[in-house]
Amino acid sequence: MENLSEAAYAYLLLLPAFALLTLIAFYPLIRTFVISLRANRTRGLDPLGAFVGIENYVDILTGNARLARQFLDVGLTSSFPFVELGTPFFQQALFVTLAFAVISVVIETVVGFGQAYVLDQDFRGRRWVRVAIILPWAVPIVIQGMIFFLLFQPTVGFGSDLMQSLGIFSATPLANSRDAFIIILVADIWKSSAFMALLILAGLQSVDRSLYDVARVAGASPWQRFKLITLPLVMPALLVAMLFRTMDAMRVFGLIESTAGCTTVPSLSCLVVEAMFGGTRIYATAAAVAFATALVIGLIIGGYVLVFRDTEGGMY
Amino acid sequence: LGRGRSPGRVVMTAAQDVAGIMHSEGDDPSIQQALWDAGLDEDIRVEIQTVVSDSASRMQTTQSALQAGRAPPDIHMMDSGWTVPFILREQTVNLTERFSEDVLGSVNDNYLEAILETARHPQNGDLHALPLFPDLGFTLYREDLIEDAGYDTSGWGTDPPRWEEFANAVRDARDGADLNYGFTTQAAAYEGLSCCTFNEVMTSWGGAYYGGTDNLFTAGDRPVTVDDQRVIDSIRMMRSFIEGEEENTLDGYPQIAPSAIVQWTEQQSLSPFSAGDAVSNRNWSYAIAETGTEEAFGENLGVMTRPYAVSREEAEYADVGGTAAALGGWNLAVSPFSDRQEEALQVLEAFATEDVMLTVFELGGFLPPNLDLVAEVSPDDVGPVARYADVVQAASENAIPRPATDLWPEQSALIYQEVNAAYRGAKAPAAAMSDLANELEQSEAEVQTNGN
Amino acid sequence: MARVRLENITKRYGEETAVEDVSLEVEDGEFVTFVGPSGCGKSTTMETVAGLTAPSEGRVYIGDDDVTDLAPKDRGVAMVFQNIALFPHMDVYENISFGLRLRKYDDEEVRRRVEQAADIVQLEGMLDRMPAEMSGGQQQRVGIARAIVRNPDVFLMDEPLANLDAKLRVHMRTELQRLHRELDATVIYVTHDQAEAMTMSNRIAVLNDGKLQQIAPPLVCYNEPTNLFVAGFIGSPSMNFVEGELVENGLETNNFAVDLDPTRIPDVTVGDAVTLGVRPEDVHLTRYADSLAAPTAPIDARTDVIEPMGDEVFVYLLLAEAAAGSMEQDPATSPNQLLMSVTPDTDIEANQDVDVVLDRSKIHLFDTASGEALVHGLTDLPDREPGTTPTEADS
Amino acid sequence: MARVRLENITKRYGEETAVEDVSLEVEDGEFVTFVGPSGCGKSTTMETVAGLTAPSEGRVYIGDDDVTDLAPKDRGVAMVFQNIALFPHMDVYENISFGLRLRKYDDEEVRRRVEQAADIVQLEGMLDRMPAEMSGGQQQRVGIARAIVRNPDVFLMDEPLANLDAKLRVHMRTELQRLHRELDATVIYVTHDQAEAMTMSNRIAVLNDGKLQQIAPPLVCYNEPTNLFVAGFIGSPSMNFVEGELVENGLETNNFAVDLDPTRIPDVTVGDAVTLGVRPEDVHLTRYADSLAAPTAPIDARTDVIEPMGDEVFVYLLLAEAAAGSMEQDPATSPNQLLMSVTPDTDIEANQDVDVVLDRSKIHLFDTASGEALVHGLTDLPDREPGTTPTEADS
Amino acid sequence: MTDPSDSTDPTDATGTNRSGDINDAGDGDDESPRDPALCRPDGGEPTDRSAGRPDGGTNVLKDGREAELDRSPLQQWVADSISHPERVYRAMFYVAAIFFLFTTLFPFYWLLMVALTPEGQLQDIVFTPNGFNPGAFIEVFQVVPFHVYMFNSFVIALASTIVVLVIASLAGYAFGRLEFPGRTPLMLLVLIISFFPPAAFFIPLNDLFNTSFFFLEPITGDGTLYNTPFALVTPLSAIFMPLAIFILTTFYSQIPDGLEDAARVEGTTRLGALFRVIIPLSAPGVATAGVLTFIAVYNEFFFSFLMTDGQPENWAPILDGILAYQGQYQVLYNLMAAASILGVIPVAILVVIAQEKIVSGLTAGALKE
Ligand SMILES: Nc1ncnc2c1ncn2[C@@H]1O[C@H](COP(=O)(O)OP(=O)(O)OP(=O)(O)O)[C@@H](O)[C@H]1O
Ligand SMILES: Nc1ncnc2c1ncn2[C@@H]1O[C@H](COP(=O)(O)OP(=O)(O)OP(=O)(O)O)[C@@H](O)[C@H]1O
Ligand SMILES: [Mg+2]
Ligand SMILES: [Mg+2]
Repeated sequence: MENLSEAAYAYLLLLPAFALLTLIAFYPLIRTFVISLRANRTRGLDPLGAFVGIENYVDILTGNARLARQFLDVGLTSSFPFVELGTPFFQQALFVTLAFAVISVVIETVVGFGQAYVLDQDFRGRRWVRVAIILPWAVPIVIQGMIFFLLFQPTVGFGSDLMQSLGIFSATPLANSRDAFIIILVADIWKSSAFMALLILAGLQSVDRSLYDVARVAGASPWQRFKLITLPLVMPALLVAMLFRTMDAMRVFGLIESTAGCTTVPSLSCLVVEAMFGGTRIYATAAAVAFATALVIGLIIGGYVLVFRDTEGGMY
Repeated sequence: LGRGRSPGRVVMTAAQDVAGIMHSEGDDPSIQQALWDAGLDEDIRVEIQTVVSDSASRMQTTQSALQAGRAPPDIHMMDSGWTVPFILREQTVNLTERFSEDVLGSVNDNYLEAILETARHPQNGDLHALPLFPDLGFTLYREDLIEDAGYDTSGWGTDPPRWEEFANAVRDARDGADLNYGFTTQAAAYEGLSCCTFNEVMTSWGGAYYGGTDNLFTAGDRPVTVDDQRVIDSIRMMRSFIEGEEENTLDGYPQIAPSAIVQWTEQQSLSPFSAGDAVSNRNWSYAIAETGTEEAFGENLGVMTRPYAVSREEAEYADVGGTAAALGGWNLAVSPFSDRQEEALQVLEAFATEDVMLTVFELGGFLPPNLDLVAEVSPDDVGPVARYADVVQAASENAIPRPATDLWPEQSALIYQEVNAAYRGAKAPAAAMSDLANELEQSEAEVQTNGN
Repeated sequence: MARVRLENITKRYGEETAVEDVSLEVEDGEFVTFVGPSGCGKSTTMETVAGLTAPSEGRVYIGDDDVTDLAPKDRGVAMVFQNIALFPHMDVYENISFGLRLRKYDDEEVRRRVEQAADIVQLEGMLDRMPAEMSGGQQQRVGIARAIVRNPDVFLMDEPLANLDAKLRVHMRTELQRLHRELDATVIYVTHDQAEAMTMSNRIAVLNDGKLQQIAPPLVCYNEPTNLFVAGFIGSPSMNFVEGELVENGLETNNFAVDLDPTRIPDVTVGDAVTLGVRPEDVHLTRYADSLAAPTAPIDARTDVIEPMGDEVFVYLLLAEAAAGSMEQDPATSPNQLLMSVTPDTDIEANQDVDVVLDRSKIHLFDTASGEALVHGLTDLPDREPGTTPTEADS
Repeated sequence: MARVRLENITKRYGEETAVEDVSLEVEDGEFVTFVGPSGCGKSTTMETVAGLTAPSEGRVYIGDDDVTDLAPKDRGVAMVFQNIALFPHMDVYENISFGLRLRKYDDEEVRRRVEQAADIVQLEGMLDRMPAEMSGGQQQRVGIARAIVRNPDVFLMDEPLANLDAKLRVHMRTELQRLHRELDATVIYVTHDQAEAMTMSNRIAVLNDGKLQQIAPPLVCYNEPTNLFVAGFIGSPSMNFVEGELVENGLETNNFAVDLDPTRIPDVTVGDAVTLGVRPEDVHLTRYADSLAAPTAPIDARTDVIEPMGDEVFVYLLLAEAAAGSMEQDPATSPNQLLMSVTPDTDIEANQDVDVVLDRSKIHLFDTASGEALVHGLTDLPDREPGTTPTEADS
Repeated sequence: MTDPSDSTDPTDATGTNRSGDINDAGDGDDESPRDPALCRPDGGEPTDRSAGRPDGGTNVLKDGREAELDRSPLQQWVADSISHPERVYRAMFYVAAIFFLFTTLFPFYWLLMVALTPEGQLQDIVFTPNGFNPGAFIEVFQVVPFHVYMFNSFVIALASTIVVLVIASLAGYAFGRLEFPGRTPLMLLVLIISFFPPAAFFIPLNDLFNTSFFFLEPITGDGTLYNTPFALVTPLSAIFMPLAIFILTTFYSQIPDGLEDAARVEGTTRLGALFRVIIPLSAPGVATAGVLTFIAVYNEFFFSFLMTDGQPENWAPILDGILAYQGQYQVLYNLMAAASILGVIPVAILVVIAQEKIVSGLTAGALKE
């Protein structure tokens, strides 16, 4: 084995991963893709009808699919900005998902960095602070949803009253798309910052401390040390964290389902799950939405990869 | 890891509540015992596969089992709201073909017709599931407070007041007793709104989704009537309840409901009421059991079906108008993938006996599908519900099932979104309903074009 | 003003004392080299000056200011690190310009100075390499360039030339000296290379075991070491040490005796144990002894190993009584060996009986017990009482 | 059998050629030292022997086997790394015993050998330190111990003593030599320390710019360098080079001439540019010239800087025509300077006019264009035609 | 304290004439500007040294030249802080730590309050429970066998974590430290899995796990994987694998080649070097990948719910346990809260302690402090 060429050796090492992924991920995805090319059959034992090509995709984009909510509802106009939103912003799955992903990831990155920085210091009780910061990440999504659901239940929690008196929320925030969007955002930041924090912390801990000595002697202020040493060296870990958080955020479902519900804040995954399990068995549409979602995520991630391709130590 | 199954075991899905009374220690009564007593083969034992009780999650579980062709479970407990889609997908055993004549006859004769509808094949009327228990929507109120406010509630139980009277009574009672809430109900954007609470209100205004009860189970070729003025008025009344005199409200109806109802489901709406903080609450029979005990409100709990605005006579469509009680409940269906269908069918037949129904009622408080039986039991055995047997009877007479075709799930979503938006004032009721009508028509058209 | 002053610096790591009560002052513009055995505390001392390590006790002054509690960046020091510590994510240019960019010099200026520094360390054309793509010596030169580019008041250099070949070392040595002079900077330098220490420094500070042994100009350390440690440490190969005892009119060792008047030597009396030290280049074959002003009496020896070094030849001598000492034994510690250095054209072979003499003017005496130096050069002693000197005795 | 043979090894990193067509053979049990300027490819060559770098071209043999495609662990080599590369997560004991534990030696044996190795590198009592808690030199010694503990067939040591002080170096040097002899191992060694290279090696391999320049015993490299590069690189301070031109009966430089018969020198003719090389120790003051068998004619010079090194003194000489050359200029490259090394007791001062002579037997001539050596020692030349030799001319 | 004239700045010719500040220790000495453009010859102006201070204190101080005369306690503190910048950082650090602690823990506190509130009294809980019912923490085990669910989840999470770490380590090593054709495309291929909502995998996997394979019959009884830990471990491993592969790739690629070289010369195989040197040195990354995977699996929503029948004896995970408290019309919020506290906190503590052990065990002293 040691005598294999580097390439052959690499392929050998990748074999177990790809074997598992092929069986459990790629194969199902291919089958799902095939499903997305067939018609729905809501009655009868077989859930799939004839082969229809990309019709399902056309339907979801044009709003003709049998989805409870719009995937995307924009019209083209002749005047600037040439597109016109149909359904309100917070009701369009694509926009809601994108907005959620962007805002949550940005804030989580900042918060996560702050938390990681705190955890990277040496102080008594650090272990317990670390437990505290990790805790939200350990909370099952149902419970995370429940906490924020109850907090904003006017009879139970004080969240609604508080936010209403501050003039930020309406009286029934969980039924109001904009308010519910913000609640979900906060809930996600609460839970997922820990994810960021853990990965960034690992990055911080892997930095060779003697580099800080060099920088200190060279005259770097703490901020400069952060910017010039810490950040670039943590960047690879940070990028991985952001990459996966972005993808996770773009697939948000459970949290929405267990707080405001997919009706109030529809996300792309909401559409998939509703199409699949909503009672009307439209598997083909569900598969098509899933692939459309993947395509959207793929585009965003593609942008990411392009932007950060040259980052030192990056993975591409 | 192995899960070898001893012969004679029949696996049935059920939530904690049913699971808890299926078997018992020693000689204590249990459903299993009742089934045996009712003639079930002693070798056959029902084993419960506990599932979550949330209806939507249960549908997912059921769907993934049946879609994968998996058995056990041999018997699936299905919500009356989503039994029909499974029947249409050929994922249930046709009981009409498999039940013995007399059992089939007694079911057809004695069971509450409305719930049987949810268990029949919509096209040929064959029975594909056996109702285990129905559930009905009730309006609970604090008799003492309303009486104190100077209203006479003596006849309300079987002859509910009109909405105006009810609303005024609630308002006065609330103000008199200085409570936080008047009337609490469920108006969140969820199945419960479209199937039940809005359905009730709409019906009590003489409105209907598809022009009367005849068309409930025949998708495709039926009128969509949600943009009727009566339907719109019913929404405006609800807006009055929520907002008082505001846009899109109806004169003469006071503010009695908290705006929070638009994000409330059963639990949240019940808790202020059971805590003594509200005058009235719309809920299911379990709420009677919970708030009608001596420790709670006892005799001070009033129960009735829905107040109404348009009497049945005044209504345009068949069997709408007047008071109404939404129909819920659960059916038992045999999995066609089971290798123990015979045993399962035996179990179902045993469930169809009155003794078993009564045992279920007594042990779990679940209404028997033959509602006449409610009057036969004493409150000592089954708790407060029996006290309101007449109301239950009235409710069963005015029960309105949801139009649970296989299109219902998607239509339900369309309905509750629009209704909730209208309740919240995010959309004008008329606009919401005309949008809804369009959407529903599109959905109905699906049936014709696809023919599936 | 960049005088550096250490006042009673002590640094402990847990149980371990790395530096113990070191006080010294480096004048503005001075070039002081720290030498000492591995692990004696050179790097640690430097780190306290840089501010990277807080001393457990003592104060550090730079200029007139107590900088003990000041951050490194506020001390105006630049440092070359022993472990090099290049930033792995920056190319050579970025590594070198790091400090300048922090100070927001304009790009033009930065480039000019980086190129100049790269020139000095002979790294032109490598500015866009990453550290991982360079050889050990190249990396070390980047480390040097990174420090010199900043023109600080105080340079701290910890073995900056350890990985460079002789030629480049000589070059860098002159470059650093030139820089030192031009910038008028104070330099504290650590090296294990004697040539570096001797040629570059104004003064050498010899450390041992965390304690300062001697701080003096190179030749003083070489010629007048304060104690056995310094004597043995400075100079390569090391000074020969022969233990002996003061007798009535001389010093007796196992193998030979040296005439002297014990009363002339301060702090000791007859009977005391005294160590004689003599450097290899001060041991001469008797046949060449005429060039010496004051040779000792000839000493019988036998050559053991001959080690030609190119420009000189090391001859390991076994003294008369040496029975079977092996040549690997360190001559500095084996009492029966002497190391002699001769020119390459000297006609000498292994296993040959020879007579050698020591240059009396280059003999050092140390108190064996305390290690303290007693006298450097025996020629000065008999000057006062000429009678005692000339008598010499064989062993 | 641990002969190591490199056959036409070339290693490229992208555009850069680190090692170019190097072929050499190290005999079983031989000690070969690689020297060469920083970045010349020493480490890279070693890595190809160890199997850490696959050569771009060429084959590596150990014993009789072609090991080019063999994993490092199967080559029976141990290596001391230039960048030390201790495992930071293991303490000293674990670091040293790593290889033994991999080979499942029993604990007893492991401990014994680790302790023995620690003893050799003088690290007793530090076995439970972590690398981060050690000084640079201590870390390096751990690296050495890690290699020697395994008793491999082939030792690869890349600047193993770079961070050690002179005394410890000498000690380690002897220890390594002893090990080499006892284990009968083949050693390939990289050092920039001339003394190490000279004393330890059976042969020295001089590399420059990725190419092998000469591989020969130390004194051969010193006395008979094959080309200008080797001549300048071996020996510290460096050999003096003076460019000149062959004339009818001698060599003329800017400042002086040396008599010789050009026809006696192979491959060149009158008119060719020739470089004269002479080591600092072969430049003598005229007053001491009588000790020389064949001095050149005296050369007028002026002393510039005097650099006392303890055991010797470097004298920078400006030759007659040298107008204002500054002393920093590298004498090896400045045509008007000569570096002379004298004994410390020589009576000489800065800025003093002196006459010097060169030792003819130590003069080297190189072809200026190709750099190839022409002759080593002019005394051998005139032996055949005695008439030409004695005439010497001033410049 | 004295003025650290930053005379390292060569253009700062005035660096040394600022000794006027030296006399009064501890009150508002400045730091000469790092930026040569800002250098002022008078040098007496108090400026804020701590570039890290986010509070705009710089301006306060710059305006306050006359503050030398009468200083408030705040200014005194600020001045002291300037001479002891560590104090500012320390203070900032504590503020940040407390802020993060509060924001992360408050929802838990509130969850605890919900748990302690007796059933049916869930109203207006702000900082105290309505009533006090610690019995909920016992009741959770009586209503459903919650400990069994926890155990199941623990086993599944542990198994998945091990599978993921081992397989992803191999892949991460290949991606991070080896050059081979197709490296980037293969990495992107791995990444693509994470583009898809879990539901996209569901239908085929549901079929797959419910298909009976004769060779599985001795193991699972009916030959299907449904209701066995494999039905969760395999898809969850696959779904969390890309994250682990990317984390490990990143961390492994940062270990200097020299250490791997040293290990290989010492006699390890490449794989040996991975396990003996690279993984230990990447301990923070490996432990993090492990923790993230473990907790993610422990709490996973989608497959956990659909790949078992929800029976504790059939390897149903903790999610099913929690959902078991949820009725159709009635949700036992207090029990759900209590259950999740019981289910989460021990695991979180365990994980953190395990992580610390792993990290310190593998890298003790690796980082020079
Ligand atoms: N990974 C790499 N990528 C590109 N160039 C490299 C790489 N490693 C080494 N080199 C180059 O190859 C040449 C030889 O390097 P090598 O490390 O063998 O030098 P060396 O002789 O050991 O030098 P030193 O004495 O400075 O350690 C150098 O010029 C170096 O810059
Ligand atoms: N972090 C630490 N923890 C414990 N002991 C340490 C630490 N750093 C250094 N030491 C010890 O302190 C002593 C002095 O170390 P220092 O690095 O100053 O030595 P040095 O003189 O620079 O040696 P070298 O020439 O080998 O680099 C050494 O014995 C070393 O082992
Ligand atoms: Mg050191
Ligand atoms: Mg090298």
